[in-house]
Amino acid sequence: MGGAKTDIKLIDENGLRFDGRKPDELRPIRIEANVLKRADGSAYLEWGGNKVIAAVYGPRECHPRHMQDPLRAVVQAKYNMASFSVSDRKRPGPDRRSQEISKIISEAFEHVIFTHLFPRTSIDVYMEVLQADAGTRCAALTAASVALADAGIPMRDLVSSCAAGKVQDTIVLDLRKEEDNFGEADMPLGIVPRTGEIVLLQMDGDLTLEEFNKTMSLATEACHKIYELQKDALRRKYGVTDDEDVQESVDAVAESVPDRQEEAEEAFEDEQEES
Amino acid sequence: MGGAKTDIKLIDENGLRFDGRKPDELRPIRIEANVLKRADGSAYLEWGGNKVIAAVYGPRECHPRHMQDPLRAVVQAKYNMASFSVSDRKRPGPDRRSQEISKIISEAFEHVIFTHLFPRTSIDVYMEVLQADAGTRCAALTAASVALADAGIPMRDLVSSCAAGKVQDTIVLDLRKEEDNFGEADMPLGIVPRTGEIVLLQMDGDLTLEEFNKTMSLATEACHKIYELQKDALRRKYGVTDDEDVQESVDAVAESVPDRQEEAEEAFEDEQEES
Amino acid sequence: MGGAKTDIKLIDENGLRFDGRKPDELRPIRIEANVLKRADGSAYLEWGGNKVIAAVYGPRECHPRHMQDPLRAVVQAKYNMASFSVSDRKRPGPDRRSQEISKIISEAFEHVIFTHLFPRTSIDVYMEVLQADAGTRCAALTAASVALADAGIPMRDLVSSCAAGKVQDTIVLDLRKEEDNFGEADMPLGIVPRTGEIVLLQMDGDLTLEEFNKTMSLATEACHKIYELQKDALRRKYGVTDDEDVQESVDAVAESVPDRQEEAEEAFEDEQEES
Amino acid sequence: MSKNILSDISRDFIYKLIEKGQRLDGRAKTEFRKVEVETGYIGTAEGSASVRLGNTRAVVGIKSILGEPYADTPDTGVLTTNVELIPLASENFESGPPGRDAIEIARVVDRGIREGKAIDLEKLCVTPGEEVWINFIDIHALDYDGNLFDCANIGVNAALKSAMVPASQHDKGEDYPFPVKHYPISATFVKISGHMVADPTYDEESVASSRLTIATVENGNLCAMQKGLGGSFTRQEVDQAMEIAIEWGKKVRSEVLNIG
Amino acid sequence: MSKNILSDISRDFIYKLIEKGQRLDGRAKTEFRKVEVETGYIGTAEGSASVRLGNTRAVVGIKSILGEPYADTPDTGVLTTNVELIPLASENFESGPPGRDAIEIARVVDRGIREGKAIDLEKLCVTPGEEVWINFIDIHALDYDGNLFDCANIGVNAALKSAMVPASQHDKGEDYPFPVKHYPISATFVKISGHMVADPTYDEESVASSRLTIATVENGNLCAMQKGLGGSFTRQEVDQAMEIAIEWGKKVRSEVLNIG
Amino acid sequence: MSKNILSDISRDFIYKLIEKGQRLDGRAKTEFRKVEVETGYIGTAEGSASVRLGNTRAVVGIKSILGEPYADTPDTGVLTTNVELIPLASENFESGPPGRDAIEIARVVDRGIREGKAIDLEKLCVTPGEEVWINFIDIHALDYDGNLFDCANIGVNAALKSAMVPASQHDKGEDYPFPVKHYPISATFVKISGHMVADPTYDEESVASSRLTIATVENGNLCAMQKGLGGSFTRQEVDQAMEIAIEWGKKVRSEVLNIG
Repeated sequence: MGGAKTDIKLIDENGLRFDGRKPDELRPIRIEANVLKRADGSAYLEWGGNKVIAAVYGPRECHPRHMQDPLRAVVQAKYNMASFSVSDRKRPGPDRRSQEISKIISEAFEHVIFTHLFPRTSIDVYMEVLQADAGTRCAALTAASVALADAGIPMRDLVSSCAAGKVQDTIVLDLRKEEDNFGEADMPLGIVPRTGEIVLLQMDGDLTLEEFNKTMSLATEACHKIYELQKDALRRKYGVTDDEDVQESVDAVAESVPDRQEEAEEAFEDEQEES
Repeated sequence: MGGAKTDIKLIDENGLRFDGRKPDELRPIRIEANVLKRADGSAYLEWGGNKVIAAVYGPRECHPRHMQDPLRAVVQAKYNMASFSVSDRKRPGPDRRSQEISKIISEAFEHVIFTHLFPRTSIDVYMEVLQADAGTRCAALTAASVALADAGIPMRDLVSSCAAGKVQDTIVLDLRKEEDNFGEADMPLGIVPRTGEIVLLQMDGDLTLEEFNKTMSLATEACHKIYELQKDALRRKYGVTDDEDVQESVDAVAESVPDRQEEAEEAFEDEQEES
Repeated sequence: MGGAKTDIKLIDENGLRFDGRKPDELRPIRIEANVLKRADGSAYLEWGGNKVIAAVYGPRECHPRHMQDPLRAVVQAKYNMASFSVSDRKRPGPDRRSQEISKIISEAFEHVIFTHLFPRTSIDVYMEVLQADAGTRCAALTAASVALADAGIPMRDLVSSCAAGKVQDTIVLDLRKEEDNFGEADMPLGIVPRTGEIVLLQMDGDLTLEEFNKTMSLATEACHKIYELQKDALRRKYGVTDDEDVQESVDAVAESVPDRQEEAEEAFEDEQEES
Repeated sequence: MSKNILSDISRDFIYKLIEKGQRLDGRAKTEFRKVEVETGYIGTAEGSASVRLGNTRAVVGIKSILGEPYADTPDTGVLTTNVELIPLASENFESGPPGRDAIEIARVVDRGIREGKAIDLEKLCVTPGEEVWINFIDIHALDYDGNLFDCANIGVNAALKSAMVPASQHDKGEDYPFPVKHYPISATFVKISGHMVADPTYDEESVASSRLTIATVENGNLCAMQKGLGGSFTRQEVDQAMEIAIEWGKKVRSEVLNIG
Repeated sequence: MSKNILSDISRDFIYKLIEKGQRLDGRAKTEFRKVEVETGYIGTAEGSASVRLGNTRAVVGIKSILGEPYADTPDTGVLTTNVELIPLASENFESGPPGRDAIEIARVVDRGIREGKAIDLEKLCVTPGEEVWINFIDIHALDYDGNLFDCANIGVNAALKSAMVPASQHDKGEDYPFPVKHYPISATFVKISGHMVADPTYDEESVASSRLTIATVENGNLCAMQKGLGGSFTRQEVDQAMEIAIEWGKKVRSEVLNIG
Repeated sequence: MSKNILSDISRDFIYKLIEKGQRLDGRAKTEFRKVEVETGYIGTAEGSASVRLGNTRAVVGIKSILGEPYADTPDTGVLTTNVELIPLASENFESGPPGRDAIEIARVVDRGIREGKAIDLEKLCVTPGEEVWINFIDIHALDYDGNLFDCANIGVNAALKSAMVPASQHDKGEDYPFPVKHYPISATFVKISGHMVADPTYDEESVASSRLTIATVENGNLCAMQKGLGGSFTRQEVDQAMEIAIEWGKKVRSEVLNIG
């Protein structure tokens, strides 16, 4: 948390936030799957003032070579903020913050992707923040999850993500930039909605145990809402009409795995011969 | 030499130095072998205000690959100063000075290590200066030498090192920081004690031929004293009681060489198969 | 173009330039072939206030490996300005400008070198600007062309290069630094003299279509003059006396190609075995 | 881009088509793809545009900060153009600092803007010799289907047109529109099997032997040129490209940028 | 750390033990290793500590220089935390700038200190808006046997406790103790074969599926959390870890740092 | 240089010759190659020299700019020596920032100049504590045939001798010659098969086991030494090298630099 002081009244006398939201209210979210031609899978997401685009390439030959795992695919997620995405221009290239976020997002996806189906390959997930307004790591994780499904990568489930935190002693959902800067705690969460497993969790600020429990519950509920939006986006793209069908289409992907695996193996052999 | 001017009286009317030492007197030295669990060999050294820790890994697969020598092991010594080891914080990472020191220390060890026994491998020597007070390259070389013995690396002999120089027209041994900054010459020396061969030699400042001879003799004598301290440290660790025994234990290491060589070869073959 | 304002009269009342040249006059040019022992081919060129040295190594094993082309040699030209070659010291190392120039010079040579004769190899061309006075890319390309011939690299023809541009509304040939800084347009051109093909072309500034045509013609003519100087330099070095002979000697190089190709193949096989 | 790999079959197919004057996507040899531009796309930027040229897509953002002018141009603002070929946009782009391809595109786009006198840089000076606006034009490729040169060029023009100098935010008076004087528009051509085509796709680039970019301004004058790739052009081809480039410039200015 | 390689036999052995609630070194699942701390270890630093957590060992040094504050926090000192995983400490550490592992540790340690309000940063301001103390906390791993997160955290707390602001040396009045307000202590857990264990060793880390670090302050409040590695945690596991983390924090503060 | 590769035949031949006290190019063991120097070679530099030592060739350029002195030496100019082993000069040199070989040469040359008090650095101070001349000595290898240490050393001495401080250009009074007080000259030796030879060629370096560089000033005093490579020297060898180094210094000063 920025911890900086402010005179801004972030919570008004009616318990509403400075942008009029209720404490447990999400900002507007719009997700679109398959927005890029070149990538194997992609998604575009607007979440309040955030604009994020995610693309997936792979499974494909793993670079650098020494990262190859003979038993499974390596998930290489890269989170990047465009230089113009923030009010003070950001120097291009990865800083320490974005390297940390890339690492924890990579790890979050490792849990849901059937990596053992594609040994020695890499599944590369790129997330580009074009416009930022707090909560970009949750937005990036959410968008990337849809891009992975769009790429037909076999997964146990999508990953859904949202943050909650504390602002002027109120537990609130989905903090905006001002709330992040002047608030008291922020906790980004990423879960596997079907099982409730936690695959991404960070926290910074100050929370009592009780406040932590409330924050956790708020964020978890929101993840489930976001899960619906993710499925909606895939549904709109693939013309299936209800949850069952999305499930079926996921299953269909899973069934096609043997073929994809063969492909991957052939690609690997070709590459071996070439080198 | 710093060459800066000073009003400090570095040599007093009795011919003593500002810290009370006689011109040919070493600062207190303490060496301890085998101080780290993870490394194959290690040593800790306090030498006046210097604190240095050295670790050895290897013989092991040589990285980067293009450094591999099909006929012998490559000795890769890395000297590094911790950011907090000097009064003005040093930026982390190798500067030109530490790269030069790493190079000449690597070369000094090449002469004593039986590198031909471990072709294609690397023997990696890391020296970390935790606290610095002039003479750190001699301290690092001395500590690393003990760490190499502790790692059981077969060597013709240890390398022992000490500097001498000129301060306010007096030839003195083992300069401290103030003497280095305001003195007229400094000459770090590293020798193979049993043969007297010179394996490290640098000099900067101003010395007549006569002064050079005196400086050289002073540093050489000190190297022999330091050799005893190095053997002491190994003796204390390995419970042997006199010089002969140290020699024997060195020989024992030498005898075990064929085994180690086999190991190295096997490791190499495994690696070949993998790649 | 610098576009900066100036009071300097770059064209006088007689239509002469501030250094006394006529608009279509080249600065003095001196080329010498084979000036270095270590390189496979080399050339030194003085062109007005420019001093450039070029060296060629290859065909040789291609580094980095991933640049290798199984069907042809890769031409890797590197243009570099020495730190002391300009009035404000240049930081050592490639900047964006020199990377762009290296790229377009590499591409210019790809068109004339028989790259398919040396698959998987690299032909490395290094151009070092020791003293700069505008037009260095043309000077470097011209010198490198002679160095390639000196190295016996089989080529369809030399590449010859010269710039023309606009200064105070006059179309002029071969701009000097002041003319480049305060002029209105500069257009470096590189051609294959025997066919007139354009292999390097850049332009910046402001030209009407008519001015462009005039500039193009002026630069093209100059390229042909420079072609003669290049052949002269090779002639002086190899003791042949006229154009026919230079042609013959080029043909002789071409005939020897099968041998060189064998060499290259053997080198490649050796390397394969080693690795 | 250097690493385009196309199957031999596709390659041959493109060659055969071009011999008949045809292209994979049905365009005529001198025809450009459809352009779509959305300005003001990035709220955190001083000016921005999302631009599509066929399936090639990029986002351009302009950020301005206060800083010192260069010693030799004390009364003019500073312009820096940067291209990021992020790996999101193509399997051939790699992470890391801009490589030669990105640098060439950035420098050619920059040259067009700078030499075409697009911006009145003196109006980006706050206090001569002391304080000027330093302007970063950042171009992010999002989807790569060839000819980023022209896609980026249009995006930068559109972003400049919509940009405001953020003066009020730094207590330097009121915000004012970027002082754009000209809209230099570039046109890019490649040669495939001896035939020159405009606005190449990714597949076409991968079989092209040479490339030529020409930027022109409103009055039809040239402001920048760049020949690339390992092939050559004849003088006639350059002349022909020039004519098309001038027409394309007019069309983009009137139909895409809605100027004049 | 990502490249830990353990033989299949060791791996199976660890798995079998943990099924019985046992660990290789005989500890209980929620038991931490022994901590040893020596403060004032580095004479050239403003504050320092040599710290051992079992066989894991690190040195922490704090250096302070004068510099300008950040524009948005003109009246507070600056804190920078850096972890060097030097190759001396493990065969898996490589030379070069900090990689992702080192960055993650540094940022998690930093977050604990910063969010736990360990330091009264306003007392590290010399002249608001002009001059403040810039403080570098450098953590050097010396011997790596797992859980550098907690080892570094304790080392930093100890180094801060012993540190003096070097004011007199820069003619800024007398030296004074670092304005430490709180001692945020972290506790790290991993999951092995479905079982959660505290303070993992190197071997345990190499077979762990997920990692959780929780930092708490004196009143039992949380100040930082970080989940790592490719596995997951349930809500119950997080709750359980939290309780242990609070206890561990109390123990370290009273027994290691001798506070209160 | 580390990567010299010589065929076994050449290697054996050099060994056999040296046993007879002979060298490939006919020189005696303690004989240096011919030196040729051209000063004022680079018009854009404050001082410069093109220097040849046998077939080894380098260009040295000196550039001076105004800047702040170091805090601990407020009244002296700053000197920076840089060696570029550009790939133009040898198949063993690679592009990129200076490697260990280049750094060692630069530092040994620098040490000779600095410790030999070649330059009166106080005369390169403009305003104590505020403004001094920052001097960059850049050494570019052009053709590498061994012993760049001595080739560079001579080049730097010659460049310094001819250099002018560019004061007028910066409105700091009239230009004046660089304040050179001494000409420290280095001599380099290698050991081949137990024999010490002076001024080694590329082929000799590639079979050498150890290297020694000694720099001396006019009065015969030593100012810098450096032992390199993986072999050793005896005390007698060092003494012998010293005598030759002193003679070589005298010869270079009188015959090449024309001093005294």
